[in-house]
Formats: sequence, C-alpha cells, structure tokens
Amino acid sequence: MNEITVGIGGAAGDGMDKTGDALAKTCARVGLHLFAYNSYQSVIRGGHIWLRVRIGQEKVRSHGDTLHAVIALNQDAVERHAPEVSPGGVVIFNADKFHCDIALLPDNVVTVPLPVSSLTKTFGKTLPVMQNTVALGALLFLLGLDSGVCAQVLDETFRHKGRDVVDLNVKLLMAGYDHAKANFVPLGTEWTFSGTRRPFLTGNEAISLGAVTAGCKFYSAYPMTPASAILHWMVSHAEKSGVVVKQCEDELAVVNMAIGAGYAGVRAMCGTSGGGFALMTEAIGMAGMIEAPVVVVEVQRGGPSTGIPTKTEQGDLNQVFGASQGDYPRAIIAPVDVEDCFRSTVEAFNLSEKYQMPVILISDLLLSEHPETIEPGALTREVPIERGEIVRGWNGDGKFKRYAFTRDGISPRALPGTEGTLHVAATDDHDEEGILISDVFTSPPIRRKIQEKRMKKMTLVLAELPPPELEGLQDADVTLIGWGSTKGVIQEAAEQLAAKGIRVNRLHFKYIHPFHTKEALEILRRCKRTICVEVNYTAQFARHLRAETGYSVHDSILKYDGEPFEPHHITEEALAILEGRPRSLDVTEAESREMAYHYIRTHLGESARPASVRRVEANGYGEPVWVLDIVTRDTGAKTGELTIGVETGSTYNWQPVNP
Amino acid sequence: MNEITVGIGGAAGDGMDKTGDALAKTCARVGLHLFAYNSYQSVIRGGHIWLRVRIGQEKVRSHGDTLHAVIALNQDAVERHAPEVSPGGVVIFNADKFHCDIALLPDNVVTVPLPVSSLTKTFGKTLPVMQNTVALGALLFLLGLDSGVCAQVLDETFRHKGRDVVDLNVKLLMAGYDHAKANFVPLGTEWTFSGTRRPFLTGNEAISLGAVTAGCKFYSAYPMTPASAILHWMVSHAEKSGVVVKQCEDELAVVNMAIGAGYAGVRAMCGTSGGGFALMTEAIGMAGMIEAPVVVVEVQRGGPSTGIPTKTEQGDLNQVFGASQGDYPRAIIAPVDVEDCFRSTVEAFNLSEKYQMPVILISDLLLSEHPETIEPGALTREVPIERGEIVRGWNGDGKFKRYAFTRDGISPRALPGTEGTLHVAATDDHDEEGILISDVFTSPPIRRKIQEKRMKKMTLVLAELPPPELEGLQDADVTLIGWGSTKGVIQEAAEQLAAKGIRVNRLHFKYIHPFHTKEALEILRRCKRTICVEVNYTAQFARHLRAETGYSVHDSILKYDGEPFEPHHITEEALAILEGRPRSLDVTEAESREMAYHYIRTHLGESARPASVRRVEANGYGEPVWVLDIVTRDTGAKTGELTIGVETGSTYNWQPVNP
Amino acid sequence: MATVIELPLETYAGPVEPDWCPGCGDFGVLKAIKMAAGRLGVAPKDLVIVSGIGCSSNLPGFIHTYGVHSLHGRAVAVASGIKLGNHDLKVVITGGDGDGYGIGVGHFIHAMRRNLDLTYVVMDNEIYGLTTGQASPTTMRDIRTKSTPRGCAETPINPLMLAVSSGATYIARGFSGEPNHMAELIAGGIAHRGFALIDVFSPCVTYNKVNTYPWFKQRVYKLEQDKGYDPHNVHQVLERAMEWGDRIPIGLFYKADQPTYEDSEPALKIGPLAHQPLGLDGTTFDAFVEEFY
Amino acid sequence: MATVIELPLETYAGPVEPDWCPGCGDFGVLKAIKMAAGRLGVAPKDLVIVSGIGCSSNLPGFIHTYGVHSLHGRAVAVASGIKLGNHDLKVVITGGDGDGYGIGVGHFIHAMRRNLDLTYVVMDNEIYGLTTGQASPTTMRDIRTKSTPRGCAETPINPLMLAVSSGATYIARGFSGEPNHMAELIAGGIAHRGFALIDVFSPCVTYNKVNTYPWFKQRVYKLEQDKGYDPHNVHQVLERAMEWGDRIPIGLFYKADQPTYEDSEPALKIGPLAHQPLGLDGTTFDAFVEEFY
Ligand SMILES: Cc1ncc(C[n+]2csc(CCOP(=O)(O)OP(=O)(O)O)c2C)c(N)n1
Ligand SMILES: Cc1ncc(C[n+]2csc(CCOP(=O)(O)OP(=O)(O)O)c2C)c(N)n1
Ligand code: SF4
Ligand code: SF4
Ligand SMILES: [Mg+2]
Ligand SMILES: [Mg+2]
Repeated sequence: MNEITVGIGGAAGDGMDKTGDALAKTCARVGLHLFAYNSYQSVIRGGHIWLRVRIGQEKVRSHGDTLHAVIALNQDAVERHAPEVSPGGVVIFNADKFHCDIALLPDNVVTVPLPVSSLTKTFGKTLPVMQNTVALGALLFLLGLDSGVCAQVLDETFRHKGRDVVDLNVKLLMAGYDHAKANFVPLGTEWTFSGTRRPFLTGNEAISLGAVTAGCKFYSAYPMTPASAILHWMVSHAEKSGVVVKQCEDELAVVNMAIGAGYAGVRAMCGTSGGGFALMTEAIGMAGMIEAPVVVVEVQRGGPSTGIPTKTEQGDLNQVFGASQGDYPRAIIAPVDVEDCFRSTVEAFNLSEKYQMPVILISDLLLSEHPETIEPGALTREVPIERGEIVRGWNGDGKFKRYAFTRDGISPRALPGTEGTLHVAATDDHDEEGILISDVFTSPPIRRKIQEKRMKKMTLVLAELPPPELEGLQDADVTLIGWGSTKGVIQEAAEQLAAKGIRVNRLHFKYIHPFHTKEALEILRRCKRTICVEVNYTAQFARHLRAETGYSVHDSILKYDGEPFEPHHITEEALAILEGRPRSLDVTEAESREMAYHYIRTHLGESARPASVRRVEANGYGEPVWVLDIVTRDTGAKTGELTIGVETGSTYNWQPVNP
Repeated sequence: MNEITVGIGGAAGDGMDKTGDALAKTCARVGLHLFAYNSYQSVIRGGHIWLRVRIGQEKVRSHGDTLHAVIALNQDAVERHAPEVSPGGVVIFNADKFHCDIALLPDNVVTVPLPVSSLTKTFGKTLPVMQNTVALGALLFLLGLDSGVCAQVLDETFRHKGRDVVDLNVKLLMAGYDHAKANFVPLGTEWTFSGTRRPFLTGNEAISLGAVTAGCKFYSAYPMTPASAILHWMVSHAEKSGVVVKQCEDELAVVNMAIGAGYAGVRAMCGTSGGGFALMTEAIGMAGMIEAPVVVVEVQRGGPSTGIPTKTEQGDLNQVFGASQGDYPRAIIAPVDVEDCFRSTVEAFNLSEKYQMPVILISDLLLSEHPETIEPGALTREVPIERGEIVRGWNGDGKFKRYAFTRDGISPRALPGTEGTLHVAATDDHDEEGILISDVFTSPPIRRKIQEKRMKKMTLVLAELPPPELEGLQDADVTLIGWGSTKGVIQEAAEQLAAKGIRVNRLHFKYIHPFHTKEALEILRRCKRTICVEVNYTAQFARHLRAETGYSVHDSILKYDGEPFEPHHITEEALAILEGRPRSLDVTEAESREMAYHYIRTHLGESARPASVRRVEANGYGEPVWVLDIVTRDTGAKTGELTIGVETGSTYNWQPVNP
Repeated sequence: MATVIELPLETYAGPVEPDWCPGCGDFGVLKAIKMAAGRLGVAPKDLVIVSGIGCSSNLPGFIHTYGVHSLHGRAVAVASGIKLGNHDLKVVITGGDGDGYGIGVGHFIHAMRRNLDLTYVVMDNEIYGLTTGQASPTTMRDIRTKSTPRGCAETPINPLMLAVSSGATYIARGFSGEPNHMAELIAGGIAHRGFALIDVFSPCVTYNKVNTYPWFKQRVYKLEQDKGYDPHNVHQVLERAMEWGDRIPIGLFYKADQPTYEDSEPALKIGPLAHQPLGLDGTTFDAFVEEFY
Repeated sequence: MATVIELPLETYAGPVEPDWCPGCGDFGVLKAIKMAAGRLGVAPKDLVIVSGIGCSSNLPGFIHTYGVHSLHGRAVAVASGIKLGNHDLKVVITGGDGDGYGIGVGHFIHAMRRNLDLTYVVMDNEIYGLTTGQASPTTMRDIRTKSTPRGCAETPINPLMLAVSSGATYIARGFSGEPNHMAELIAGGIAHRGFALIDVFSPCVTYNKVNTYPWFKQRVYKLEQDKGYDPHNVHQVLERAMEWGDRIPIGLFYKADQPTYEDSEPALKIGPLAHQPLGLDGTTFDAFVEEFY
C-alpha cells in the first residue's frame, strides 16, 4: 500500500489544523505527495470538523475514496467516522474520554484507544488539545512515518512559544508513537522516501504568491469565506512585498479602490466570494468601459445567497459571466489546480494590463482552501510580466487620444501624472479623446465605432489563450468534461473507469471567456459520448458550453450538497449513466443517518445517536422511508424511533419510546 | 396616404414634450393610431432632442422609416433633419429666427417658414416656447387634422394655468393653422376618423398601472433613467391607490426593502436600470433563498457602465440571467409591447407569489419610454390575482415547516403576525423548519434535498407559461427571431420583406427564464433560415437561445448605437444577408456627417456646420475616408475641411481654410 | 394603552442552542431581548427579528419569534420593508458592528433620517467575529487584528454621534455584562415610537483580546446615575457620546418625540398594507386610465 | 516647501463648455476649483479629479486635468485607490449631494475615518438634478419634489456633523455665490494633509425652487467674521454645524492635524506604488516559498 487517507474529526477549537499541518509537513518533507481537504462549518467553536489528508507515493489529486485511519477528537467523530474506515484501518482516540461501540466498526478495522492521561502523567500540566499530538504520534508509527521529521516540524511550529512547549510537544508525540509501537501493528504502508521536499500550499496561497510575484502592489478586500485567506496572506506579507493591503468597508469600496489603483498605474487585485462579487459587478463594467486593468478573484462557495458558506460549489459561473450591464471586454479564467492558481494569477495581471480590462479569476472553496504538494520548480520568480504599452509622455503632435480607434482596438494608455496625455476616463460613453457622447454631443456613429473598438480587443485576447486539449485516448468512448477545480478528481475518476475497462478521455476548460469555440467544437465533434462533471445544480458549465458552441453534452454529473467530489462519485455515476441506470434522488441509508444526526442535534441534544436503520415500505410515490433507532450515547438504550422520508425526502417523525 | 411621421427637433427645455403630447392626443382622440419615439440626451438643458410621432390609420408598431414633416425648433434641427424629409414633405420652422438653406432640401420638399412674431403680435406678451404651438397649428392643417380637437386638448393641458393661458394657446394654434391654410397645400393624407378614442401611454405607465391593478402596495426605487417614470407615476398615484412609494438611499436598500415588504405579505415591486440592477443582484438571490416574492423591473439602457443613459439597448440579458451567485428559482419576463407591459406585470406578481420567488421584468428604454396607442379594452381592472396558498394559522399538528419538502417544491407560506407558524427565513441554507444547516448542524443530504425542493418549483413555473409561437407562414424561407421590445418593429420589417417577395415568418420570445426548450426546438428545427434581431453587440439572446436549446441561429442583425431599429434597418440587413452581402462596419456618408457634427460642436462651437461631403481614397485597410467642407452657419462660407476615417473609423483631421 | 401582561422568558425559548463561543457577549443580548419583549408583553408572533450576517446576526435563530436572517449589511433595509409592509408588527434589528456600521452604515444613517419605528440592537464587539477576527469599523486605533497586523490605522466609528447627527430619536448604549440594564434600554427602544438605536458592548471572547469584559467593566458607568444628565439636550448628548477612554457611559443617551415615517404615509392610515385588499376600485381605475386619453 | 508659482485660470481650461443649465451653481464651483489649483500652482498633470454621476459629477469633463468620471456614489472609493496608487498626485473628488451623501454615504464616512489625503467638494443642491428633480438626502423636510409630492418626510443629512463624527480633519462649507471665498476653502483643503470636506451650496436653478441663490444669500454668513470662532474646538464646531435656518454659516468649520492613512503604510515610504518596480527580489521570494515547506 503506497497511498493512505487519514481523517481527523473533531469540533472547531479542537486544534485540528495544527495536527493536520504537522502530519502534512512531515510527509511533504520526506518526499511523499499530499492532498488535504477540510470539511468545516460556519461556526467559531463547536460543530463538526472533518479533515482528510491523503498521502501518496505518487501525486494525489483529490482527498480520495478510501479512509484508512481516523483520529477522533471527540465522541461524535468516533461514531460518525468509525463506520467509514476500510478494512485494515484504524480508529485512534483518547480512551480516557471516548469509547467506540464495537458494532460501529466494519470488519477488520481495529481501534487504537490511547490512555492519554496515563501516557502523559509525568509531563506536568497538559491541555486538552495535547491529546492531538499523542494521537499524531501513534498515527506516525502506524503509517510507517518518521517521528524525527515530525518532531522537527513541531519544533518549528512551537519555537515561538519557547523551548518548554516544544519539548512537551515532542514528548507527547513520542508517547503516542511508542505506545502504538508497543501495542499495535503498522498498517502495512510501503513507502519509498524520495527525499524531495515539496511545497505544500493552498490555492489561495498560490494566488497570493502569484500576485506579488507578478508585481501586484495593491490588494483590497472585505473578509469573506473562502477568499479571506488571500487577505490574510497578503496583509501578513505586505511589508516585505511592498504591497498596500486595504480592508475596506464593503465590496463596493473594494473593487472601486482596486480599479482606482489600476487606473493610477498599479497592478491591483481584489478578492471575494459570490455574495461580495454580486456587489462588485457594476464596477467591473466600469473597468471595462474606462479600460482600466484590474484582477478580481471570485472564490465560489455553496449558494444561493449566504448559502453554505464553508462548503464548496461551482455555482457562480452564471454570475461571473453575467457581471454588469451591457457588453464590455473582459476575461474569465478558472484555474484548475493549486499550481495553476499561481500561473493563472500572473496571466490575469498580464491580460488585464495588455488589454486594459478586468480579468476575473474564478476559483472555489475546494481549490482555494485545500492544500496540496506541488513540484518545487512550479513556484518561480521568473514569471513573464507584460504590461502592454504605456505612453510615457506626448510630443503634442495632434491631440492625445486615450481611446483612439486602432486596428486591434487597443488604445494608448497613459497614467495620471504624465505630461501631455491629460484626459478623462468616463463611464459615460465617449469619443476617442474621452469627451462624452452621452450628453450634449450625442453621436450614434461614434458610439457604434467605440463599442466596436472596445470589443475588438477580445479577438486578440482569444488568440493568445491556449485552446482546450483532449487528454488521454484520442478515440475514447466516453469523454469526461469539466472546468476549474475538478480537473484532478476527474482525472482520478477517469483512471478508475479505465481500470474498469471503459475507454475514457478528458476535456477540461480553464478559459471560460473568451471561449475557444472553434477548437472546442472540433474536439467535441469527435467525442462519442460526453459527460460534464460539475459542482452545481443546473449544470451551469454545460449550459455555457452549449451557449458558446451549440454542443450539448449527453449527460451531466452534478453535486450540490456542499461536499466536493470524491473520485468514486464520478466513477459510479458515470458507470450508471453508461449502463442506463437512472439517477435516483432518493434518500440513501447513509443519508438517512446524516439526516438523523441533524434531527438529533437540533431536537434531542448531544446525548443521543442513531443506531440501526431499517427500510420500511416506500411512501406514496416510490421513495424509501427509513426508520432509525435512536439510542443514548452512554448506555446505548433505545430512546425512540425516527422516521425519515415520509413525505418526499426528509420529513421526519419522532416517536419516543416512552412518550 | 394614411400614415405620416412627424419629427419635432429642438433642444432640452424647448418644450417639445407638450407639443408632441398635444399632437398625439389629438390623433388618438379622433381614432388614429400612434407610436412616438423621443431621442434625447443626458442633459437638462440644450443638447439635441428629436421626437418622432408616427400616425396611422391602422396600428403602427414603430416610429417608422419615413419622415414626412419636420417641426424644427432651432437651427440645428433645420439643418440636421431637413435632408431626411421624404418627397412631398415639409419643414416647418419659425422664420423669424431660423432659415433653411435650400441646398439641404431633397427634391419636392417644401419649407413652411412661419412669421411667428407677425402672426402673434396682437396677442400681447408671448414666450419663445409659443412658437411650438403656432407650428403645431400649421402642422394640423397640413396633416388634415381637426384643430378643434387639438384646441380641446390644449384647454385641458393649460386649464390649471388659467383661462388666459388657454385662450392664448388656442389663438397661437389657430394662427398657425390659418396661416398654413392660407399659404400651403396639405400633404394629402387620407384619414378615415373612426372616432374610437384610444389610450396613449408608455411602457412604464403600463407597468405602473399593471402593478397597482394587480394589488401592488409597495414600490421602492432610486431614480434612474429610464426607469424613473415608474417611480414618478407611482408616487403621484400613491395616495389614490393606497401604495407606499419609497425612494431609498440606493438600489441596495430599494430591493431589500421590497423583499422585506414581500416577506411581510405585501405585493411589492421595485424598478431600476442596468447599473442599479447590478447592485440588486445579491438580494435577488436572497429572495430566491428565503422564498420571498418580489417583482423587479429592469429597464435596459445603452451600456456598458453608465454608457449612454438616454439611449436604448437590449444589453442586460446576461446580467439579468446571471444575477446573484448559485442556483435559485426565479422567472424572467420580457414584455413585447406597451399593452404587454400591463399584462406581464400582473403575471409577474402572480408568479412571484405562487412560487414564492423573485420575478424580473426586463424592459428597455424604447419600450418603457415610448408612448403608443393601444386598444381601449386592453387595460382592464379584471385581472387574475393568484397569490398561492398562504397559511392563516397553524393547528399545532406537528411543527410548522415553512420549507417543508413537498412534491411540487412549494412549501406552505406564512406571514409574520400569524399564530403558530413562527420561523426564521434565513439566507444561510436551512432545513424544513428553517433551522440553519450551515453552522453547527451541517448536513449534506438535507442540503441536497432542500436545493432540489427549491429548484423543483421551476418545473411548475415553466408548465404554466405559454410556449413561443411561430407567427406568419408555417413554411417560410426565413424566420426573424427576437425578444422583448422589438416585436413590433420586426413585424413591420417582416411585412416589408414579404412585400418584396420574401417568404418570412417570426418567432418572438417573451419568457426568457424558465425557457421552453422543447417547444422552441420543435419550431426551430422546422425553420429554414433564422435571423435573430437584437439591440446589443454580442447577440446576447442568440447566445441565450443556443444555451437553452443548442440551436444556433444562422445570422444576427445587431444594433448598438443607441437608437432603436427602424423597420428598414432590419429589412435591408435581412436582404443583405439573404443575398450574401457582407455587413460592412465602414463609416457611411451619413455617419460621417453625424461625426462631423460631434467634432464641430466639441471643437469648433455652434457657428459652423458641415456642408458637402466627398469620399477620398480609402485608408490603408480599405475603409472609406470622407472629407467634409465645414461652413459658417450664417454666411455659408467655408471655414475648413474635416477628414474622417483616416485611421479605422472616426479619426478626424481638421484643416482650417486660413490657418 | 392597554395594561401590559408580562410574559416569561421561556415564551421566547428558541428551537436550538446558540452556536456562540462559550462566554460570548451575545448571550447577554439574547437574554436581554427576551426580557425586554417579555416585560412589554409582546407576543412572539408579533415580533420580527431581522439580522444581517455575522456571529451576532445568528440571533434570530435562537429565539422564538418571526425572523429574517438576511444579508450582510442589509438588515436595516429589509426591516424597513417589513415595517412598512405591516406596521402592526414590532420589528427589532440585531447584528454586529461590521454588519451595521461597516458594510451597512449607509442604510443605518438613512433609516435614522426616516425615523421609522424600528429598534436596532447592535452587538458591538469591535471585531469581525464570524470571519475570524479582522478589524471592524469600531476597532480602536493601533489594535492589531488579523487584517491589521501593524495596528489599525483608522479612527473608529462613533455610532452614537452618527445617530444624533442623523435623526435617531432614541439612542442608548448597553453592555452584555449588565443584561438587566440592557433589557431596560431595549424595552425602552421597542416601546419608543421611532428609530431606536441600542449599541451594545458585547465582547468577543475569541478574537478581541483588548475590549474584554474586564476592560469594559472597569470603564463603563451608567448615565442614569448622573442626575444632571438630560437626554433631551443635544449638547450634553454629544458631549457624552464623545466620551471614551477611562470612563465610558452606558445608558439612555438621547430621546426625542418626533413623528415617525409611518405617520407621514397616507396609505398606512387605514391599517397595515399586508391586511389591505388587493387591486383598485372601479372609480380609481377608470380615473387612472382616463389620464391616458 | 518650495515657493508656489501661481498658475492662471486658463491653465485649466477644459475641452468643452459645461453642459449645465445657465445659472447652475456648479459653474461657480468649477471656477473655484480652477482658482484654488492655480493659487497652489498645481500642474494640471498632477491633479486628478474624480467624480461620480450627476450634473455636478460632469465637472471633470470641463477642466483640463486628469479625471475619472466614475460610478454613481463610488467616486470616493475610486479616488482612494488612485491616491494609494500614486500619492504624489493631488486627488480632488467632486460630485453631488445624492452621489456623496445618498448612495455614497458609506464610502464618505469610512474615507473620513481613514484620513486619506483627499479633497472632497460636494455640490450640494438639495436635489437630484440629473435625474430631473427628486428629493436628495439634503432636501429639507416638507419640501415637495418629483418624488415627494406630499413633502419630504425625512430629516436631512447633516454632512458637517457626520464629518466631525467620523474623523475628517478639514471641514468647510462654501457657497457658489461666493466663488472667491469658496476657492480659498478648496485651496485650503487641497493644501491640507488629510481628508478635507468642502460642502458647497450650489443651487440647482431648474429643479430646486426653494434653496435658490437668494435663499442662501439671505442666510449665509462667514465664520471667519466671527473672531471668537475656533475651528479646533469640536464643541464650537458641532454647535455651528447644527446651525440652520435664518442664519447658516459658511467657511472653515474645523481643522486638525492628524497622521494620514498614507503615513501609516510602510509600502508608501519609498514613493508612489505606481513608480515602484514590479515583482519580488530573490531573497523575499525564496523566503515566502520556504514558508510552504
Ligand atoms: C457581502 C458579504 N460580504 C462579506 C461577508 C462575510 N461576512 C460574514 S459576517 C462578516 C462580518 C461579521 O462581523 P460583525 O458584523 O461585526 O459580526 P460579528 O461576527 O462580530 O458578531 C463578514 C464580513 C458576507 N456574508 N457578505
Ligand atoms: C447605480 C445608479 N443609480 C442611479 C443612477 C441614476 N442617477 C444618475 S445621477 C443621480 C442623482 C444625481 O444627484 P446628485 O448626486 O445630487 O447630483 P446633481 O445632479 O444634483 O448634481 C442618479 C440617481 C446611476 N447613474 N447609477
Ligand atoms: S467568535 Fe466572538 S463574536 Fe463570534 S461567537 Fe465567538 S466570541 Fe462571539
Ligand atoms: S438641473 Fe440643476 S444641477 Fe443640473 S445643470 Fe441644471 S441647474 Fe445645475
Ligand atoms: Mg463584530
Ligand atoms: Mg444634487
């Protein structure tokens, strides 16, 4: 086995991020690949956090399908995730506080209950979060990983808190490690440690680094999950990179300030999520009209509206495409993975300045917040910086025309402060000099020509963007189509399908607008059967593809429950589609358990949990109805029955045992 | 001749609206049909206003192609419009102030110079605007219209200013009438006055009346051309119709207030144009999420950005479709003419309440601001009012579930103040009771089910909207496609094409979302050649159609210079397309004159005008270059030459005669 | 006025436990709102609590009344629509300093100008809680936060002065450490006809390590204890509204009787819009149509 | 400071004639801005005038400087970005009362808190001019406008009090009937380091038939003539800012020396952002990347 997924479950405030980080850094330093995904809630303390770290000898592109080890930091995590562990796996927890009902364990899964207080009693005063480090130690042993590297990571992490804290943490780690070594057998991983150190970073970090590397000098934002981390990175690196980072009063100010800075000649960027972007659209149209460069990052999260703010979705494509009234030049780029976030940000700055227009980077929570290892060479200081021509003065030969009609539509840009190039950049439509054509001197032909001038730029933009490419077999039976962040998981699904004998290839889109209609169509015409995979309800990209090419995909695989795709989701749905099995919207048994958890936590409190589930007769329209026994957590005594699915979906009836 | 177009040209502040109104009312009262269009600028005084009133024995659906009579209220208007009059026509002006260079007149067009001061010298003190009424009198005679009816209209118009003003105006009218009668021959119109009085109103007025008739009780807005007239109508009729009309601090407040009122159980509407709508999108997504009814009117104007605020365009389709992040239920309706504005507004309220969602009415400047006569019966108080079920209390049998999963997705709506139905309407995603699933109690399956619940409503919405219909020949060779306000002008163009022997029919779309994909495709598959006509640069509707159906129209006829289509524009372009003549983007001779006007007014002042135009050799890339003689207005002496088109389009060189 | 039948706290017991961090100041506000409503005898069905987005804005979910958990910064606008839609309802707005004084400050100021009969309770913790600790418009100068690692370089908003300047007719400040006192202020605001602002020091125990309970406890004093203080005297009000530092006043700052916006609306004279029949009577409709002839 | 070389008015002669109605107060403001820039000797190329949308916001088109005619309500935000992008430029914001105190009031307040070195001239005509005469946030109570046919039912904004409350460091009021006086105030604002507000009574002769030239002429008096007035004393400032009715003060209300926002930004110490080379040096880049290991 040279690939492992570890899950760490607990509540917000349980300190899981540090534990996950230490594990990840340990792996990344010894030459393993990593992909981590953290499923969390919009709550500061409490809730249920579920971090998965997939570790691989080779590149891993998603958090995977299989769970090999769980570190449960509270009782909830034990109960919810023990049943998900695959054979041969382990469930690690603090035996002083939690227990694991044997009935929850699948075959061949063992528990690793850690007697934390007895292991640590000689260490002096310990804090509850220190159970994490003990568990991490045990995990390292079980995974065959080096405790020394991890100790070094802990050293760096806690150094600022003093030697004592470092020492304590290393002791906790070794206590767990040694306890596991003494009592358990490793999971049987077979690693070859290449020793290649790899950077391990999130999409947001890659965007931030890409920005400052490309010469971004102004970043404005208003906090919003999942884009806030860009603000945090930028502001904490502002002084060193010479960037002005401005937290504004709202997203209206954010984007208008960035455009102001762009107009003044600064590479300026701003970032937000869907709700904030909605407030930015008017100004994005302004940037198109006054031909000011600006880069806007839109990190999508589950919508509509406030939605599920800490969950992922690719649901803002319509919004980003439809941003602002009227027609204006702009580009929309959807980076496909963490490494590409770095590259795309540089590209966005170049496009925005060369073509004097807004460029929108559309990412999503998964891509922006999950960290993964990338190749060391991928982050380079040597990025192309293309600003387009900037007029540095005007010799007075004729009047300077800021918006001159030129063959390619690109007019000479001049910055305020320059001698001889004075002009007004107006959102009212204007003539070549910038004089309004909307008020006294209205002029339909000038309006026609200047609108054509602006839009002409799009031809050049398209010409310089690389066209989409078909990846894999050239004559496959099935083509999986995607856009943006799903590239990796689709690739893994394609590998799974290929392993099942399906002749599959992939077509992935990064450039959303302008669109390579001709090239895309040439490829699509050769495809036998297309399935578009995306994370939203209405198949927004499939619609976009149809809008741009007229090509309708045969099928869509859609997910909109907030959690990202795992490869098997795609594989299984693709197989079902190929076999003609219709997609069912029925509540599954596993879903009924999750629904029961919600009901219990909202109506019955913390002391109960779902136990057995059984299917009773269907409801009136052929959907399953599930009955779950609800038991107390400590004694396992039945407290009542919960019925789910009486009316379509989740309608629940609660029948207490002793009413 | 039983159809006439009158043009009235002058500057803002010249009082043209009153004159146009009196003419229109006169015609509407004697049983003639009317369609008026006012081309104006974003300036309070000055600029160039050009009002066209088309009068017909039969229904007229656009301002037409042919200009029969001009009333010029300033020198500019004489010069710019005299050349456009068709043979047999007249140019009427105040001879005391203005003159008409004979060279400007096409063959067989005569001037009607009115000696205003001598005609009115016995009337005591007169004001400059009174020249209008004299000209109107002359026009009435020339058009064979009844001065008595017009005198009655003036009576009603000026009554509030006192008897003296009325009398003076009637005297002015008759002075012009009698003078024309004594000196000129009528144009030869042949009217049959049916005597049917018809209401004459704009799209904005029809929307307003539709709203209050449908029970709208709350209207919020922030002033914005071309939607402001709805605010003005509503507020001036507020007391009588029991509506609260709220001008807010911005469009964010506007839409959020309307949604608040909708949630409270009031039929609420708000209105704006593209820039204001951009600010509303986030809240429209909120309405979708909390399932609150609201009607939003988006009156499009020329974009992008502030654009050409007093000009028309159909350029906000992308924005309206893409409003807000994520997927949520909503409807988008584009009324097709003034009468339909009334009907569609009623429909919008019904849909918004029955399906508990936002409904967007998308109009444009042309439709919203132009007045036309409609049939008297079209405005009726007997409109269907369908609110959907509203729970008026709860018996306590189980918990009230505001967002219950039901088969059709419509959950029981309850209004605040009702006993037993307490709940929170949250923009965070929630379960059936409204409890959040975004924070502590996250639940992917509930999220999946509730998103499906919300979106399910769209199926019902679509089912109740009438599908598109092919109008005209069922087996035509060419189909003209359009959406929204262009219905009438396309119909007239189709008639012109038919008259030229083209077998043409029409397919017009009013329901933009949800879309009748199946029905549209059935029709489209039978079409031999399709041409989509729309008023924007990127053919937004053709793209929408392709997105919804996969069908690509063969050709598009696009206009984006701010002025609406005249039938001949469509006819000529359609013929060119059918004959395979490519569309040229070259500056035409007429356009070069307009561009010259702009150059003169911005750089040379008021005292010059363009005279002869000649074409010189083309520029480097095959485009024409025009040289215009510029002359002084009073003497006609040449002051210089203006070259237009040196670089692509409008680049001008100015060569004064004596530099 | 009818005699008030007070209602017990449990009347308003919400469906779920608050998700706030243990010790969060917002617990005190929740309790004070329940106490205030109870003292005034406002039936849960007649109370609508409207919030924006933020930790504090989660409040409507934790109380048994009608509620709208709207958009970040828009609660005041949504609430204004609700009030105009049905002015029989008591409408209370709750939210954070970021929500109300940051992104929402425009609606805040314009709503006060209107003097709509709304009660606005701002849980002012001088920080953005839900987004994990960035500076808010009330963050004090030089304070380091996640978004101001070198210290905040902006002058904090003074909500009370803005309120006085903009025409609010009831202006108060409470403190989560004094829930009883706060409940009085909120009850006063709900009972007051017109726009009432109750700014509340509601410490964020997780992200604001400066403006803590002890910090406030040391500083706050009650205006009511100062016999010379006259909440009708604008000059005195402004004086106290500017007081900040070692001593910070809480209590009722200002109160004035002014007509409400609702009073000016003829359409509301006959009762709430939401209860009025839809459509026009024949005479009115015909008269409207006649204008088009 | 270098000696100032004054520039004549024609230095700033714009490309086209203003499109305002004859007699519009905005003509006076245009002239005063030219005079102020001329007196300070600001070269046209170093001056950027940023406006929103409205009659008044058309101003940048009528003067020979750089200009951005931005979006309705957003001028202050755009200008803030320009200033941070190149703080060598003098940035003057011009616009209307609707633009600045209505839709834009949030940016207005927050910009003042920041004390960015901006000069904001508001052409306050108590009406929405360009959209043909609706009530604005400074329309007085009971005034009938196109949107308030029964009279305006809202308390007008008091921009000066808002400015004092929010941390503006230079606050003045001018009147189009006194262009010379106004020019002094604007010049003072441009010369001042920090956020300067100059609210200007600039009558709309077409749509505001109440607040006309004569109306103002009868009422305004100059603060400078009152020897006892101290623009550093907040209490006096507030007192005068509240004065309205028969006597209305114009002149310099308030002035304070405070560090600007630019002062607090380390990145600006070495000069304007717009002049700095792009990208990172090798050491910095490597250090940033190393954090990911
Ligand atoms: C338009 C928009 N921008 C940003 C956000 C993200 N956001 C949610 S809460 C919040 C700030 C919360 O601060 P505050 O209002 O002070 O509430 P607290 O959490 O401190 O109680 C922000 C910025 C959002 N939901 N919507
Ligand atoms: C988002 C948006 N909403 C509305 C408008 C329409 N609009 C243009 S100018 C204006 C008000 C102008 O009033 P003010 O700022 O006082 O300027 P004035 O014309 O009085 O000088 C409005 C509402 C707009 N351009 N953009
Ligand atoms: S983060 Fe702060 S404001 Fe939010 S719940 Fe926790 S303590 Fe309260
Ligand atoms: S409408 Fe008023 S503000 Fe606008 S230009 Fe005319 S006078 Fe000036
Ligand atoms: Mg806060
Ligand atoms: Mg104004």
